[in-house]
Amino acid sequence: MSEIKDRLVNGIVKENPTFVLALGMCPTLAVTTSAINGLGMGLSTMVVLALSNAIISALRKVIPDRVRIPAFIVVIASFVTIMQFMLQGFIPSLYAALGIYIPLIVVNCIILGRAESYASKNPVIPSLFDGIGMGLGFTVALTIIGAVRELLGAGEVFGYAVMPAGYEPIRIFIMAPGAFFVLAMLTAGQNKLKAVLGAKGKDVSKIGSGCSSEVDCANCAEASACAHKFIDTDAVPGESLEEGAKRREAEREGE
Amino acid sequence: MVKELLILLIGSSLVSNVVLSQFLGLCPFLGVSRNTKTAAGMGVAVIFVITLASVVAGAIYTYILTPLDVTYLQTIVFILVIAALVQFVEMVLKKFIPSLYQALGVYLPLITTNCAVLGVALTNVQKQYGILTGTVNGFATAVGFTISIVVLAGIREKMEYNDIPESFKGMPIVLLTAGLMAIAFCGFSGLL
Amino acid sequence: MVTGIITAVVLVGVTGLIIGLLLGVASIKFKVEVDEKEEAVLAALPGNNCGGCGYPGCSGLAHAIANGEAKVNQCPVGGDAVGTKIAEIMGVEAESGVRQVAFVHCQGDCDRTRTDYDYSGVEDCRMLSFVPNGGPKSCNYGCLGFGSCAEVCPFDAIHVVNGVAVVDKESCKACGKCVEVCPKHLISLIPYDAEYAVSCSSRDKGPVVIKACDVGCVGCQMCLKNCPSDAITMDGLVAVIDQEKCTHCGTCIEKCPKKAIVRV
Amino acid sequence: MKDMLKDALILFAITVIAGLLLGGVYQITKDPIAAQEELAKANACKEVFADAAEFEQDPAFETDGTSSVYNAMYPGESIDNCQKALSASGETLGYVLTVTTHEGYGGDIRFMMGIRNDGTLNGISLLSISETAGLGMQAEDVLVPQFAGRNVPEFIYTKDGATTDSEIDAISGATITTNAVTNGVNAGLSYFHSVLSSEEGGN
Repeated sequence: MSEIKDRLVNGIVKENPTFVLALGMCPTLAVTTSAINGLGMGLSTMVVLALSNAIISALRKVIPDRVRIPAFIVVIASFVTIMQFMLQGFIPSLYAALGIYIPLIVVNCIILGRAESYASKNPVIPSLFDGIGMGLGFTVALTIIGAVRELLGAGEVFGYAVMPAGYEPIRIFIMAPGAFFVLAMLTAGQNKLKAVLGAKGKDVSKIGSGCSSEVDCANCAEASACAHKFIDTDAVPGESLEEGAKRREAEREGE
Repeated sequence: MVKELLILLIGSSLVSNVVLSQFLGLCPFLGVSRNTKTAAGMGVAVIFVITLASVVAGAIYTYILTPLDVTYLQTIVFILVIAALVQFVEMVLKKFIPSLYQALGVYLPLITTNCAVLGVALTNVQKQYGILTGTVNGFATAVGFTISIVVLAGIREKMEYNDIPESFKGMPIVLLTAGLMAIAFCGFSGLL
Repeated sequence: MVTGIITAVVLVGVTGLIIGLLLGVASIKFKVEVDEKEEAVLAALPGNNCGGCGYPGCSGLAHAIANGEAKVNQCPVGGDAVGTKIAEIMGVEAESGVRQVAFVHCQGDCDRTRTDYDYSGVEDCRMLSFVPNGGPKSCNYGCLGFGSCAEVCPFDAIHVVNGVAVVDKESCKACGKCVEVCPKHLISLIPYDAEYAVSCSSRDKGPVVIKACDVGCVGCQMCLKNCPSDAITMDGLVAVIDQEKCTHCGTCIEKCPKKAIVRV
Repeated sequence: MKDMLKDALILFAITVIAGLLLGGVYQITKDPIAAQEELAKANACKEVFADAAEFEQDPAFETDGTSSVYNAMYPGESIDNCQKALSASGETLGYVLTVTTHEGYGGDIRFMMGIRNDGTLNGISLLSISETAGLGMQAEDVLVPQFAGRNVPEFIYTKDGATTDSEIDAISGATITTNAVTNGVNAGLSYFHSVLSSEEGGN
């Protein structure tokens, strides 16, 4: 039970994919024109993330390490497509609002990243809750960003006018440039927090460990997380996902 | 026909720029824009991959998915085929044209599972473009990506010398720059 | 309904099979022999990815060395130790490289130089090319003292002391980053065992130099005339010591009226 | 090599299961999706033709609703479908057209428009739109009401306050969306006047 709670807290607070790790930026920017869109995208991603994490974890002794990325993609893409049918059939308004970004959940690096770094070497239940926790963290982040943009850009939150009538909405915030500005402020706040916490001697290694500090793939130690070789030609044929993941971990520690 | 394709070319590369107005392909846009040389390399690789992906996805959609009435499988089939194809091309390049591989190879794994590639393939289908129109759209989109990443890299090179507030160093200032570029690109909407 | 499902199964299944088989086979068919030497060289390199060798990171250098395009001791950080190791891997004799260090050709600190005006702006040497006279210092060739070199140094080997950059000879790995970044081109690499160097880069005429700085080379050629081994030449109005010819006799340092030649 | 074959077969198995699942779910959700679309269409029909009792496919519209009719004057728009609006007694009250305009800022905009026999535009109802939130997306609130109940051969949009019946106030900051919707409506009207009203013998 404590493990479940731990995974949830981890995903929502400690390793929040957007605020802390700075992962999965494309949907973060694209769909957060309003709080409700952010919420919808976040929840859709959460469902896919949790289910694919669970399935991949259940199959971690079966999936061959060599073809793990295609296998992940098949699992994720299946859930996304199923999700798409469900939305289309039962919540058409949300389906219309999220549009092309639903199929693009497939290439959201959070999902592939969690499959690779967590689900591939942990049991089903923790993986499921890791997915739910990460998904909730993502949802919270998207909703907050969406709410801020909607508030500034339209004077509303969740479609309800909250600003006084005299408020002239800053339209740019719900347009494309506004997304960049809001995220810039967010990451600047993150850097500030990192500096303040760091000065107090707290562990800040997780903050911005995704991409936020350096922004340079060429010199990024984590680049392997983004650069996927579709078929991992370096992997040992016949090895299962779990064995491969453990071997890579051991190699990393060996360095 | 030529006129329409030309309009599409301008529309997809400048007016609705893939990065600055559609937010696709942000990771390489932010991550590989430290200097103009690598940015240009990335841009060429993206043009190559997206154009190829548009042709292949268009062909699959027209000749396989539509006749079999299974267009709903587009997401899964597109991503698998595109990713496999990119890696296949990468292997072939490495074996037979090492010089080209040297130039593009390092960027290819970064774009295999990139959302811009899948995004373009899906947009082509959604807008019911044929193979030719889809390919032109893909090419134009990728050119738009290249333009914006090279411009951003140029700005970032100059920014190296500037005095940036501590908290804004790194990602925030790059995002602000991208935001200002997005505003500038809004100006292109008057073109069409 | 059933045919619909079967079509889906066959299509997705075949895609999967093609990917698994085709790419599996292709990965064997198109296998490119990875140069084992290259990997061994990469392992021997320090791995700072500083770029001091002129290649993009250590892997770039490893590739170049394995292909014979770069010298085995090209890594400035690893020095001779790494050079020897790589030479072993490559099976060649390591020509012992001369260890080099960076040297700042200016000693115009706050006490010895004068300024034309007060500057309060961006504290980065590279920005100063935009301000009048290339900076507040009266000498237009001297160290600006804002430490762009210190900022780029990956080894904490160069610092601004009293308004002028000073190299810590022991920590310096001669990666050349400061040489590249200095907008006044004041820094160059000299042999570690060099003893004397001209610590001035001013191309101004004597009177101008004297006005601006107490220790500037005025181009009097006293050193050149007295050097027993012809190791000193004039580059315009600045004396330059050819370290290969220098016999470390110390005549120049005695003869220089402005104390512009220093012991390194 | 043997291991590689095994890897490929496992991947094959996974894809087969995925295909099975997808095919199955598709078959199950096909009907709700179709029903949902029908419902949306029916609602939209009702919205633009509230007094009609039922709607029936116009037999004269040569295509079956899958292909489109283009008009040389409006190359960026297509008429996708045409339905007759019938009164309770089976009389033709007017037509409901499904129009897609390809000139939107964020892609195609699809809407339905109801036209009475005398050429009065009953109203339009947006089916799908993906314009910029806060700008083009205001079409629903700003543009849609303006078209209702007007009888003009063609609309034009203006940025400085509509004065005549044929003028439409543009959404400020979203001229492209305004232009797209206005052109779409005009294409529909033009189809009505050139094809449908003559079909009825000019009434």
